[in-house]
Amino acid sequence: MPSPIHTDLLAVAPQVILTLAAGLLLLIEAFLPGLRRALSELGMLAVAGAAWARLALPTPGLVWSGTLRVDELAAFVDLYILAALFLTLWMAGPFLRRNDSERGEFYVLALFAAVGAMVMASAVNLLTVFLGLELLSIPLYVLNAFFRRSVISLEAGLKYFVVGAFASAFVLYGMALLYGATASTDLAVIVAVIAAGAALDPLVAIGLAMVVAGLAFKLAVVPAHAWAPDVYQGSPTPVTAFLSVVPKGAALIVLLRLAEGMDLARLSAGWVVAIAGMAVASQTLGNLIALVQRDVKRMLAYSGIAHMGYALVAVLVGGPDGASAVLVYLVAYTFMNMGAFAALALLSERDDRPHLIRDLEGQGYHRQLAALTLTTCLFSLAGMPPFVGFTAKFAVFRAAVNHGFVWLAVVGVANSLLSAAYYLRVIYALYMKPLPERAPELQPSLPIAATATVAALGVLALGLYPTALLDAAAAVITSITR
Amino acid sequence: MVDDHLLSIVLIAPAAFAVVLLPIPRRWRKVHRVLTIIASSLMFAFSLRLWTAFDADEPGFQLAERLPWIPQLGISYHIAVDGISILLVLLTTLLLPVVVLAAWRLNIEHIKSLHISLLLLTTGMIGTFVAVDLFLFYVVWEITLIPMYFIIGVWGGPRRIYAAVKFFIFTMVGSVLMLVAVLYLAWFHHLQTGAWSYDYTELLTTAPLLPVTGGLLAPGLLVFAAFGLAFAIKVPVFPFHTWLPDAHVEAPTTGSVILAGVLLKMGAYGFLRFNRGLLPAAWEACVPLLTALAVVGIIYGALVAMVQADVKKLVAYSSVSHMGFVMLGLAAGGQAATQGAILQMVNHGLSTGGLFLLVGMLYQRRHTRMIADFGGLAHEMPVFTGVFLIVTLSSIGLPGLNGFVGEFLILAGSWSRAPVAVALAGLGIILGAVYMLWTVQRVFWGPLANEANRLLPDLTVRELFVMLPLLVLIVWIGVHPGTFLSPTEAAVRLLLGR
Amino acid sequence: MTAELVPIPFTWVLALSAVLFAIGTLGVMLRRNAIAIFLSLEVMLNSANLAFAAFAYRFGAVHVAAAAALDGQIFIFFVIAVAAAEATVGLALFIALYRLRETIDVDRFNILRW
Amino acid sequence: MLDALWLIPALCLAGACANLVLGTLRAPKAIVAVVGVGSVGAATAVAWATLWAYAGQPLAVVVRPYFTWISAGDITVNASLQLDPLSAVMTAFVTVVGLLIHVYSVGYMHGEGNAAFARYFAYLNLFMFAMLLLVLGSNLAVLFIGWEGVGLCSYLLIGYYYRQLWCAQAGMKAFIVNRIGDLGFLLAIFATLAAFGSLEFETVFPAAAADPASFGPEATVIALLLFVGAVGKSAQIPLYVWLPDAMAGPTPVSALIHAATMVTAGVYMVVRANVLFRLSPTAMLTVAVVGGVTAIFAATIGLVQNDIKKVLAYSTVSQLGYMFLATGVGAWVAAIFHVVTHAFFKACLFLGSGSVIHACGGEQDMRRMGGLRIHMPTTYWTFLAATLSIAGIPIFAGFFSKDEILTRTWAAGASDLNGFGDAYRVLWALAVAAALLTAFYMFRALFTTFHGSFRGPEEVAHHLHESPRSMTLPLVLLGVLSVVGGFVGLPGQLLHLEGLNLIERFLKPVVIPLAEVGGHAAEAAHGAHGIGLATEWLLVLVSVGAAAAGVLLARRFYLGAGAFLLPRRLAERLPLLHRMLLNKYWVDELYALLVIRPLRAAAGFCWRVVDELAIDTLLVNGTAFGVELGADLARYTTTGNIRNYALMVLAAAVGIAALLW
Repeated sequence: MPSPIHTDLLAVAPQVILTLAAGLLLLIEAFLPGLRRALSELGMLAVAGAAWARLALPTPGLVWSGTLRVDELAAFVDLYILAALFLTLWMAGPFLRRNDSERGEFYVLALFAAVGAMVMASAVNLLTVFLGLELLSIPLYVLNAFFRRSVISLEAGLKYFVVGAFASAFVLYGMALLYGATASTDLAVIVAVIAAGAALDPLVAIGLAMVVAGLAFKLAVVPAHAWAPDVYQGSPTPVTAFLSVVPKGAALIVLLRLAEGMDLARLSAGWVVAIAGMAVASQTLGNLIALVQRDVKRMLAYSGIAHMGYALVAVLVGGPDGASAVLVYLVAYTFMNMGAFAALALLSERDDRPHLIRDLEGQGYHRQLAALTLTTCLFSLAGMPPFVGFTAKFAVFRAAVNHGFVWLAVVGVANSLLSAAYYLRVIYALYMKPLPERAPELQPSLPIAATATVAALGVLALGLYPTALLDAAAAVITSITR
Repeated sequence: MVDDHLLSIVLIAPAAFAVVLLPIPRRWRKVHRVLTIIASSLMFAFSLRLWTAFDADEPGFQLAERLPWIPQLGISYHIAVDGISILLVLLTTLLLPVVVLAAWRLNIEHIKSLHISLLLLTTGMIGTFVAVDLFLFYVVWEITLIPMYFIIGVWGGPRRIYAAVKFFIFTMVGSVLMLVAVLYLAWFHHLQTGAWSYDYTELLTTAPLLPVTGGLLAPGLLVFAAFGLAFAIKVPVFPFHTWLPDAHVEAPTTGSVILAGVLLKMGAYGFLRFNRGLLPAAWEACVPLLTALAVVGIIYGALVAMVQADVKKLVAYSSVSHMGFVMLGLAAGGQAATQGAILQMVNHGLSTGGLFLLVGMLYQRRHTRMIADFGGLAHEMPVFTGVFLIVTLSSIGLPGLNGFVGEFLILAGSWSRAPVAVALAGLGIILGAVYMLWTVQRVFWGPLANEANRLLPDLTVRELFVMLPLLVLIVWIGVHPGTFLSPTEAAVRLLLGR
Repeated sequence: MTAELVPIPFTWVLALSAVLFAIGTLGVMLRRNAIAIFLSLEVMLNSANLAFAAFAYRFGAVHVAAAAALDGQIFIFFVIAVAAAEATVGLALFIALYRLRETIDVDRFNILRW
Repeated sequence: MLDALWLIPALCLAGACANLVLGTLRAPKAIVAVVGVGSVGAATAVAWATLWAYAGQPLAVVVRPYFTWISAGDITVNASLQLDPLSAVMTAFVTVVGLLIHVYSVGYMHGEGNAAFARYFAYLNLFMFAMLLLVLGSNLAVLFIGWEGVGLCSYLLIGYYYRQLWCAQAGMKAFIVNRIGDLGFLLAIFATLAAFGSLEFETVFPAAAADPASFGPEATVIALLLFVGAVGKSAQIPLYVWLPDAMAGPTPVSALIHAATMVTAGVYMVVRANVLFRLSPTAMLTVAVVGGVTAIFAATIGLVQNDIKKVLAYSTVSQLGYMFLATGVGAWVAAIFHVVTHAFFKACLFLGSGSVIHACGGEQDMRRMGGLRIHMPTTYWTFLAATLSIAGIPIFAGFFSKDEILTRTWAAGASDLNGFGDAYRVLWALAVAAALLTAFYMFRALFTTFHGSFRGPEEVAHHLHESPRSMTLPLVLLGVLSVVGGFVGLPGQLLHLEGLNLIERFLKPVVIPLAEVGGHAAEAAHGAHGIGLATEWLLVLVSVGAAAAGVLLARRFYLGAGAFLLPRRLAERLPLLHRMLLNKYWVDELYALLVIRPLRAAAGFCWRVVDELAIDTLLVNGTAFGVELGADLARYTTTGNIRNYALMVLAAAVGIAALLW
């Protein structure tokens, strides 16, 4: 039963707003040079409008002939993507100006990527999933290489492009196989058909494996993780920030929609082994290699790999506990990661230079706010209370313990310990080392500082009073499973 | 109004005050100092009010406050004190103004940050003692790590970073597993009752049901081990103690005093409250192990202390030894021994805290802590020598001073259950006298060995005021320990009776 | 269309698509020239298209699943569009790379590692 | 007046506190002296008034509980004092001797600075407080406070001249060796608590006496542990080593603490706990053997010492051995009697030696003295009286108490006490030999110091003088007491006058009779009635003969023309024995080898090997290093090569497919 067109349109109003805004920005860039300096703010305005639309408008469920499902979950993820986008845009303007690279395409591409992620979040058809994925990926290829005079930025772009396209091809081929096995591109049908079987059909197994491998690339979990450190390090910091949270969120939701209801653990014993293995390997390898990094951005990339390992635990556990833990983890991760990258942007001289831990030495008393926000976010990433990172880990491990995965919780906490070692390394460089002779000359920037501060405050507030977040996540999951 | 939220005020006020300090420019060092000393004294006053409001005959939790925090998961902001925790809360609030005053004249960089760290740390420490909800307990337990990490790492000695990281990681090794144990307990509670709760008072009904038979992997034993490891590292119990000497040596006086005075007590308190309270069957099974570790700690700590060249390191190892007594008292588990162990926690806070303060004063004058750099100070600083001697005597358990009462109760209470352990622990007392008196001799007696020590100024009036509360309590507890023993009586009886 | 004309079994098409996908995969992993890699990627995408087509062809033959055939065919069009977009971005990237480094040998792009 | 019991120690404590304050204010010595002597004087006055009141009533045990000291669980310890015959005797002589020595100190310490003078009197007053607490305490815990308190004061006073390292070291040695004994005491307290549920003398001892059968095993444990404490405090083998070193303190301190009062605390404690000892034949024999062997052992070392204070120190160890021998044979009253007489003559001897040292400008080596009797007659005559007393020459105080001990030891052997008759007979022989040696070395000291001609440097010879009045007055008083002090314990039975022995009569209630077990008494009948009157007289003759022999031998060796020749020749003839005695049997060295070195090695091992190497380097930093090494290897999986990354995505797909299939 197709829904009326106005319902369809209203359901995707945020995406529409962002798309229109992107076009508008493109026009302004081309024809109204006077407004160029306000592009970032205009973009933020559009994001705010989209967020308002998301909050104000109803979530009708299936729309667009059943290819999109705008439900509470989609709304939740949309808001989270918009929040990340907002923070990215906020810090991007001054950041680009500082690096002499302000061009309007940046904002346009970022908006398009966000639209792609939002499409993914509500996609319930293989086609929309794929479209969303590509709409997210293609602008990001460009954004990675945005500093086109920078060797490392271009290299990051190349790597993300080649491996990303490669992974997309896998997703696509996997989708073809799933389509072939179930005679449908509708996720609900696919899930129903697979779940009805006693075991996994080889075609389904291979198809699922290819899709999951492709999504694993987006999530940057082991073994499809290797691109992440290079790309994070090479990309402009706001892009890195965006890249480290938005695609991961979108991919996790797709994974969640796939895995939920299929009860893959029943169909294939290998499913648990595969996901748990990826989770454990990601946590361990990510944290381990992060230990010996000298570049903070690269270190955060490895830490991101580890964090997605934790999130995978929640995916594996599944059920209301696990699914809501995924959402909590996403939100927490967004805040602390955005905050960390923003603070890092404040604490680094130029973006095309490495962001060495050594360069942060003694800045704790020099650039107090930036250092404090970075410290807050790092402690949070390490899972220390009273920050949101603890809430997230608490939710994930609680889910694991409640569903018999105590060993995964133990591995997880052990990895938290490992991770503390390298986060501490940054923190002591900030506060416990003297300012070097030739300290980097840092330019203050209000928007970036504001981004970092907002993120850090979010980290603290959600950590001290996690109730709202936990309740919201639980409510979302309840509403979609009802 | 104030009385209704007395405990919350005592808990939150330090953190709130830290926030108040934030906007004050850091150049106004004096303002920070004055404000902090006023605030910490006020907090102490509030905690005295807590003391008077406390009813010693009531065995359970009192002055409780409970607000829903994450109601969906059965997590609440539930704080309360009982006879076991009230003393430790008071010890914490007492030591805060003492260390602030002790750091008064020190030419410390970033004094504002130091005070903020101290205040946040205080909230964490008090929280640990008053949290009834296990989630809340875990949160505040972990929170203490952060300010302490900074205190050691920023204001510490030459190897401060190593020490700070070691402190952080060591402590975290234990506490992360504790998180899993807490989650497991909550899950088990849900399994048994169908309700989610992290509340100590509610978990008390289900946690003891955890099976402890069926080999080493019995859930009860594993949960016990997870809690135990966290606390054993904090106490520290041999062989998890090696973070302590490093932390103490590198930490500034302020940090060492708080570390020895309060932080170590968190471990012993945890053992009593959670391992003993929640898992009595597992505790029974582990008593031989705990006793053995306690005794080894006593003798080992004393032996190693004996050959230290750095006074601070010596006192640090002596802490290992003294906390071994506390563990012995807890392990023995009788009413008297347990009460003695609680009192001994306070005693150790006073005497070892006092020693660290004194060593700090010496360091401030001479910028060295090596015993070999001193000798014959008694003539130059007679009052200092006297105070040091009194604290030393308290530390080695001279009757009439506080240390004796604790040791006496612990050993007398343990005698019937583990006479061999008591006798061995007694060796620790002898060794304690050996290393402490030997230190006193090498630092204070003999001819003036080093010309640099000539005319070292004696204790100033401010420093005397720093030491005075400790000295008063050292004698008070030694002569009339009833003041501090009677509040613990009913609570310990309740805890052990379960 | 005569009766003698036996339709190619869809499994043959599927096999071809699999072979193409494998060729594309190997191409990405074995070739060092960025353009060649890019072409391999295109081969992979098109192999997927072929798989969609094969399945759609098969579903079209089965009455109950006839409606599903359309889904796969529509998919192909979107993939072609996406591939075109990817091509634009990819080629632009290569040009930029070449300008800066005067090579598009992907093995040379390993400043970022470890 | 009995209600003022607490005032006796409290006055001394007040004096100590006041003097501490005065010391920091550097108050003039006169004020300090008034406070110091005054407080002890007041305490003495109160004590004697109390005793007077006490003696006037039936000799009951008066217990005055003041407050609950420690109370937790089933452990309750009261802060309470007790007056009974035993503590009355102890209080009486402790206050008197203490007061005299305070007075003496005013003169002796006059050369010190204001602060040091005040410090001295603060410590001394504090000592009096602790000692009185010790003897007046009504339970083992309060006794223990005093016990440790006197130990602390001993530590502080031995190390009084703290700028001399060896003084401070001697203080530390004293404290630590005492601590070893104290551990035994402490464990005894725990065992008592476990067995009896109380530490009060008036609860524990009657309970034990009422039921000897059931408390037998516990009694052995407790008694032996208590004795360990006594061995430490009273300097018996093997823990005597601190006492000779303790002579580093000012001489009045040696007199008060290390001769008259503190060191006899062990004897007091054993007598106090006599019920428990009597329940355990093993403990009794142990005490007797340790006491007897110490008596002869220390006496042999005393033979060759040249430092006058060291001679006295070893003689103290030896005399303490006698006291323990007495307790070991069940002669409780004799032990206390000897404590009292010993307090008089040994205090007199020490003060006399102090007077000599004072005169010789700090010289303590007897080889550089001689002929002092001309210059300091008062000192000489009092010293002589005390020497005669310690040597056991009849009518002097020491004779009566020592003879009592010897007789009772013989009686124990003769009556086959607890079935250990042979052992007791051997001990008697040792004790007699020790008596001979005592007489010998004491007269050796007397002759070398006061007779012959002065052997010291010229400039000292000019300054030889008698000490001031404040020093000679106590000397004379103590000298008189050394002569007549024995009359409180005249051996009445020798003359068929049973009532003559006042102290025996007075202290009788202390020895609680044991209930009978299985129809016969749990111990041998006490009292020397096992032997006949003739034997007793014979024993007196033997002991007097031994003493006389010692005196004559000393006279032959050290007096007249051939002085010092014979001993030198003897030393040359028996070089090994001489070296052994001179080096005190190398016991200190033995301890260093067997205890201190291994302990240090163990400590070093724990620190360097266990702590630093095994735990810190291998386990902790090793783990960190291993992790970092692993990380350094693992990081190379991120090769930087795009084609490898693609391969890894492929691997993911293949791997998952393989698992799902």
